[in-house]
Amino acid sequence: MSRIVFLEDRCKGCRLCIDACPAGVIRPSGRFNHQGYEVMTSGEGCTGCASCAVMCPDTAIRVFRTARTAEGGRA
Amino acid sequence: MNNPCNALPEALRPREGESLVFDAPAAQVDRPTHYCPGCHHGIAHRLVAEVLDELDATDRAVLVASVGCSAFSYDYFAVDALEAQHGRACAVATGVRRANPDSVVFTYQGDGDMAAIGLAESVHAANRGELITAIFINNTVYGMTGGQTAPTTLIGQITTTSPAGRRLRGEGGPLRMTELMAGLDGVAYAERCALDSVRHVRAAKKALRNAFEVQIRGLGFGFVELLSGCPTNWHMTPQAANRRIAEEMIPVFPLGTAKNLLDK
Amino acid sequence: MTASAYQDVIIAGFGGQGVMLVGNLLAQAGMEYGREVSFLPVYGAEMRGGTANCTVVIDEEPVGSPLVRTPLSTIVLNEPSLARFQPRLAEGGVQIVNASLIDRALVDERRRTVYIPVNDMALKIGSVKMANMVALGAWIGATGTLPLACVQDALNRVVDGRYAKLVPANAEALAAGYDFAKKQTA
Amino acid sequence: MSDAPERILIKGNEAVAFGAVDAGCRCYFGYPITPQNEIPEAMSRLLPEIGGCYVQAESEVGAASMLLGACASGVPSMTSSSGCGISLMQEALSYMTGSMLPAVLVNMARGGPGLGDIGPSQGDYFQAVKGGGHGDHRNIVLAPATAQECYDFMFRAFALAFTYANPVMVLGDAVVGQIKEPVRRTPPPDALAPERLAELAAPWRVEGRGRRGPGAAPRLVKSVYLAEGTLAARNRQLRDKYEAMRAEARWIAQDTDDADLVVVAYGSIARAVRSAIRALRAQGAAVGLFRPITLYPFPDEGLRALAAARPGRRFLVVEQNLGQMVEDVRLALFGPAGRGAEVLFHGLMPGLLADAQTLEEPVRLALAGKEIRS
Repeated sequence: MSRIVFLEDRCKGCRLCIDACPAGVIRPSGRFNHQGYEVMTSGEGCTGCASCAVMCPDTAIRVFRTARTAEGGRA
Repeated sequence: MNNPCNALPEALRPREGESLVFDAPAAQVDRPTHYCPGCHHGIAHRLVAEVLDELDATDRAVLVASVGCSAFSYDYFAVDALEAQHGRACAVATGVRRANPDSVVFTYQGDGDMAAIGLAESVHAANRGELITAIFINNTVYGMTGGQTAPTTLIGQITTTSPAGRRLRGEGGPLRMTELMAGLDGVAYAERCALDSVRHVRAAKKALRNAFEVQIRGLGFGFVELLSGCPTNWHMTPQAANRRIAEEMIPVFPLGTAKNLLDK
Repeated sequence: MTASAYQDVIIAGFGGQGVMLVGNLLAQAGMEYGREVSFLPVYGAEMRGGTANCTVVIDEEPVGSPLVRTPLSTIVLNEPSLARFQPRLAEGGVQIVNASLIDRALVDERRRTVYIPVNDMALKIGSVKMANMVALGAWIGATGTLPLACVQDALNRVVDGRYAKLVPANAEALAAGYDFAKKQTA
Repeated sequence: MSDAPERILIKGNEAVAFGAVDAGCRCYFGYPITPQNEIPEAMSRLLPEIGGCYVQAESEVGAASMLLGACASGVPSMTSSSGCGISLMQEALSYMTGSMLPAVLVNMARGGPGLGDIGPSQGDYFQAVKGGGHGDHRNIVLAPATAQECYDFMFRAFALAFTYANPVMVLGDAVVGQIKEPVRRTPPPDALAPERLAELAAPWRVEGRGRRGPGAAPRLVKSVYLAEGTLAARNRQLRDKYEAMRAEARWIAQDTDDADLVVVAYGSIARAVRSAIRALRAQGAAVGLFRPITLYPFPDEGLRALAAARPGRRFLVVEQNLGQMVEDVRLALFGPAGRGAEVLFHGLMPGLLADAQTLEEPVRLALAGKEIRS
């Protein structure tokens, strides 16, 4: 599966990524970065569409896409 | 230019079978911004940086910064930059571009800066067809000074200086800069975009690219208005701010290309 | 410097009488003659009352004040200019007065005056527009500050190239004024 | 005739334009205002011929802002205006000083305050010398009196602006701008070659970082310093620069050796004073002229030397204003390094034309130590 990585020290907890994610896999983590912002976390089901990263005002998300070997195939 | 990715720890590098499909552009400086959570300046900065890289213009770009929340925009662009007085960015950019015709010059201005105190400088630079690109952030308030009425404030919108809601008579209506710019002969590209959704952000990037291309191809003044959120001064969450853009701003400030000489 | 090397003149008339052109011509000729010169057109309050005027100073050393309160000479082409500058003329100074437009009764008889019908003379030569040249010619004849030929030659630098064909007529106008003054003072 | 180049008869304003272009100026930004319109008119012809740029701005605010941008690019550039137009430029002027930019501004001053008139005036002395904008900005001020100096001082203005990375103002007036005089179009000895100006700007100009080679760090030209202590450091840097500029003070002293009275005057008024002094000396009066060429830095040392050389010597300041430079004369003579001297003042009203004869009487009164009524 594809995955996203949060640069947690850049995250300001605005949650725009949550609204942006068509797969609905992003949610608040309950953890705080050193600035006191609640950072996000990503669950299973990321498609690597990068919508979250496109909407992130802080360029705090990196997106890694896994090449699909077969339709529906997942690692 | 160093790709910030190279500095990332092991966990942030692509693994076997993965490709990095979203990374920070080289023209963007790898540092936290001073903007509030959910503020759209960060998105706009990144889009501009991506376009500069894609057009191979970063090395000859000069940013003319403005006054307002984005006064320190130069901290986030890895390009030569200078400071302009409040509202004068388009005039300063005129001087830079005329003195150094090989450069790619852009201004980055808010609605108070460009549409109020700097309206004359902006309109006349555009009318002269100066080969510069102006990026105009419309969030309907003065952000840095605390949410006062801007030329773009909506009718009925409550601000710190229009406590009863902005009234047309005496306080004026929301100034539509894109339409104004599109009406000028010197303008080669004018489009209004919004930064409230993935689809709109992707469209905004295309518009920014076009607005730089008209400069590089010598066609005239490039202008992009970006409807943006100011959750802090709108007193709402970033998510609610995005909804406000869609529901309240876009009906008043219609999106779309108002002028495009690229295909002619 | 010798006292005689210094000369100044105020040239005044209606706007359109070519006051600035002859002032310019005189300064150009003075410069080409190797003198220090200044030409100052006068603006603002001084333009009220229907007169335009300029001051030309010619000297052997760099010009100090480009303005003079009591000029050593004047060229007055209309009545308001006479009223304004006749009282200011320095003692012993000379004034060139346009007889075509100014009543003789207004001329102070104690002043050294060349009373010359410059409009009429210019018309005879070909155009009333050259009245200013006739007047400057008379000034050259009366003061002897510069050789006539030097001023005539300077026309080639002062008159716009488009009007080069008018140079001979203007030179003739200068000469006519010069001769008139010479005869009168002879 | 000598080998010197031919003299041409041109206005002070035209001499400014020729001087600027010959000194290397390649961008001009301006807005029409009397009595300096011959400058933009000449520039609009001259600059395009040599690949330079002329822009008629939407206002003096716009013009000065364009100047800021061109100066930040390290290209010799200028603007010109008068009175109220210069007031509108004060914002950019302060920014350019704060950003350490080599701007050249010409003020062919007109009468004020307000819209005033279009005649000569020295009422802009304070604005030029003390700074009309905000913050501790100081600008070198040169005061030409002749058309030839209008030409020559443009070279000096660009040389000083680039040497100190600081704005320089050339302060004339309606007489200096409108007077037509012979001018030799040849660079004065203190000119810097345009290549030298470019060298001086090379370390700081914005140009697109790629011009400095691959991987060059971005540059920033700015005047804002918010972090604690940074504005203090910037102002210390400016103070040291202003101190260094003091070496650029220039003046002309004429007929002062035997003078019981030294008349202090600058610009067009100094010309009228010089003629008055010539006439008075012919009558045996012991009077001389001290003419500041730089109004900032003010030539304190020259004045003090005159006062020290002949104790009891009087000074008469003649200006076309209500008394502005006289304060600097008094500061020079009564300040920490001065030992004092009698300083009198005669003010010519803006809106009147100053001739030599009118000035003889006040000078005579000052010589006799009598009261002068302006």
